[in-house]
Amino acid sequence: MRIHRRGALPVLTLSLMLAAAAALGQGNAVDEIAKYRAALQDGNPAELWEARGADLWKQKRGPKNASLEQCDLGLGPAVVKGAYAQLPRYFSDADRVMDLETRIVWCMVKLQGFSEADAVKGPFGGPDRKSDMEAYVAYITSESRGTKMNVSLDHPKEREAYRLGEKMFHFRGGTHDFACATCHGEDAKRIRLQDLPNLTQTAGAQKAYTTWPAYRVSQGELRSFQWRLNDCFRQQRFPELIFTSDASIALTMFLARNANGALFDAPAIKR
Amino acid sequence: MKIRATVVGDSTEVRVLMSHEMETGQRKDAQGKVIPAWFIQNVVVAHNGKPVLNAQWGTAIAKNPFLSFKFKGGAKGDKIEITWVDNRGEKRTDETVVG
Amino acid sequence: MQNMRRKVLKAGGGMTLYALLIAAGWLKPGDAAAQAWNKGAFEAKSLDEALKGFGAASSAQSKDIAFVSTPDIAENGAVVPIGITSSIPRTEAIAILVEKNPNALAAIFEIPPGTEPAIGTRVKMAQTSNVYALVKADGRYYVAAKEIKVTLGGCGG
Amino acid sequence: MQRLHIARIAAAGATAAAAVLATIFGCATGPTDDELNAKAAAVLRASFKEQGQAKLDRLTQDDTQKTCSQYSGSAVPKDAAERIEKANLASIKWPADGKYLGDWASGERIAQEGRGMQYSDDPKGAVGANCYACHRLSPQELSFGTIGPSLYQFGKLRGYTDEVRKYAYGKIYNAEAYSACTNMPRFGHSGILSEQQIRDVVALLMDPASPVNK
Repeated sequence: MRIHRRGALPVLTLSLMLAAAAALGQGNAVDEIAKYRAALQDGNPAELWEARGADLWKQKRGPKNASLEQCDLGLGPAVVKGAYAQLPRYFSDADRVMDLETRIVWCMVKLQGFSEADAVKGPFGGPDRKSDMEAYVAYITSESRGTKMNVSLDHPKEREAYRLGEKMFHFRGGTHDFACATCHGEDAKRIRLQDLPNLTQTAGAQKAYTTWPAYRVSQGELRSFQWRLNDCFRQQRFPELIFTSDASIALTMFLARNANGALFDAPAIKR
Repeated sequence: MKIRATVVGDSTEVRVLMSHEMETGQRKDAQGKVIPAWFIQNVVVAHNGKPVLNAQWGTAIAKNPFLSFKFKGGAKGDKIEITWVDNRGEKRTDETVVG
Repeated sequence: MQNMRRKVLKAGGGMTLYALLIAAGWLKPGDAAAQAWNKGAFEAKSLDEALKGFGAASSAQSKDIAFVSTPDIAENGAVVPIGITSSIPRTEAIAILVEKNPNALAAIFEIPPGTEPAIGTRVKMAQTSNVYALVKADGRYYVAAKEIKVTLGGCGG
Repeated sequence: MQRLHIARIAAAGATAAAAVLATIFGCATGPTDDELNAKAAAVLRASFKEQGQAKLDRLTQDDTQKTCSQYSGSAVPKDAAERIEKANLASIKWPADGKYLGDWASGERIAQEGRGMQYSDDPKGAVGANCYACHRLSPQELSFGTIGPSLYQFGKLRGYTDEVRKYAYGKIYNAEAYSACTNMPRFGHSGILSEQQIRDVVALLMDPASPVNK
């Protein structure tokens, strides 16, 4: 069986769609794909990551043989519930704005004694390796399901991150002159058959941001928001976005804040 | 495994997610080498020790498999035990109680 | 692979489903089948071979088998939800076959008395294909089919 | 909180609005728009690492990219638009033999191909234009995007003239020459497609035998 890998736009698509065209108009195709997505909601393998992450969170690990349970995700030590809905945020102990992954790395260093280099290793899972980070992310984010997005811009560094993130969102570069805004700056656009959320508007940002992380059926992996940004830039023909880099945090701040007011509803399941 | 068993009317609904690669044996890695098949072949679901479903799977079951079905009877607190065996002979059993 | 696909296509397109199923078999019954895996049927390269692997005598199309929560189009062939229910009395087993997969047989579910003849799972589909639900009930065989179209989109990921 | 909420709305709006805000409040609101642009570019540069064929120079903007980033989400001022279009038009390398039409079937393959120039792509592998990601072309292909306009019956509607062929070639070579700050990549200018590949895509649009014109 051929399972298509990322990057390949298979020629197969044409013949398949030719077959589909015979029986269905495009409107029907879109309706049917909506049914497909609905059918997937019934059992989301992201739960497997959530369960693994919850176990890992409590495990004593690292040079200090400590668990991450005392990690302060912004609502105080050991508070996990609802924490993700207020991230990214300014942390005074680090004197900087952090997103979830950056904060987990911080806690792995401070509480468990890992080196920073070890803590950022293997951020994304693949065919032969499971990512502990994605398991942590699945668990922590699942504890904000149903919580209203409430990202603050009270601190000057939070405001700066937001405004830098907005600038980066519109930054055109690479061989193709693409910016995030190229695909995500207008309403009701599609790439191939995929709907593109307009991330500059509240409704689009809310719908998109509250459904990441997600189990991607095309990859059989749970994907974090850091991964989402990383892979968007790959397709933008940019170099590789560094995990937990300042740009990744600023962009996350821009998008998370734009989603304020919506109920967080992830980990989700997507194509 | 992530198992959910709930009483619905006079039946018990069982929904389970399993963590498994379900490699088809048809794919190639980056170096062009065929990735060997690795998949769950048998699944047995037991309710208080009595089999309520017995499945044989091929390579076409999707990665991180999902299974749902219902059986008559069952009550809160009953034990549901699920075992899978894959083509490498690896075996995993998890259990839960009906909620 | 290409060759094999053509062969499958020919078998699927050239013969009626009923003819395909004539002389096609079902898995060997055996109550101690807990760990049995029907190698012949699962490794068969085509639909008719897979059906022969079962060793059934005959089967008939049935309106009493339904696909539920099964979309007409799959956005991604790597995960295609399939739900099958049978209202045929004394249903003993349900099998799922995907005609154009390299190995047509995807799964066999044995249904002991007391278990409802209704299962849900997810299969991989290599391409747009007919999917067959094969039911064994009271020693006889019944079948229903549904075409599921497989699309790919976006940037190819 | 209310005050900050208002500030957020302003920041989330067009870049021009942010610039106005910065002007009104001056230093009180922090960096100016130019300072913010410069800082964003610097932070970006420090936040990426080269991978495969994608080196860090891809983050170095030319005037077109820089200007279009500045006006992204708002209208481009007329003088800036004219400057961009003029410079990009001058950069177009026209085929020496004056022939714009290649093989439409090859053009269809290029239009379908999504790979090329990503760090995950084999640098020696196929490079396509992925036209269907954004445009409707051949009616048989239902999986098309809508970021760009439909190009179905492109030649049939405009006429199979040398002038339209030349326009199609130039537009694919460097779309910024015709429409400043378009979303469309500059396929020839940026070295994504070869001269022959562009001709083949022109044929997909302009050959009367192409499915696009059926």
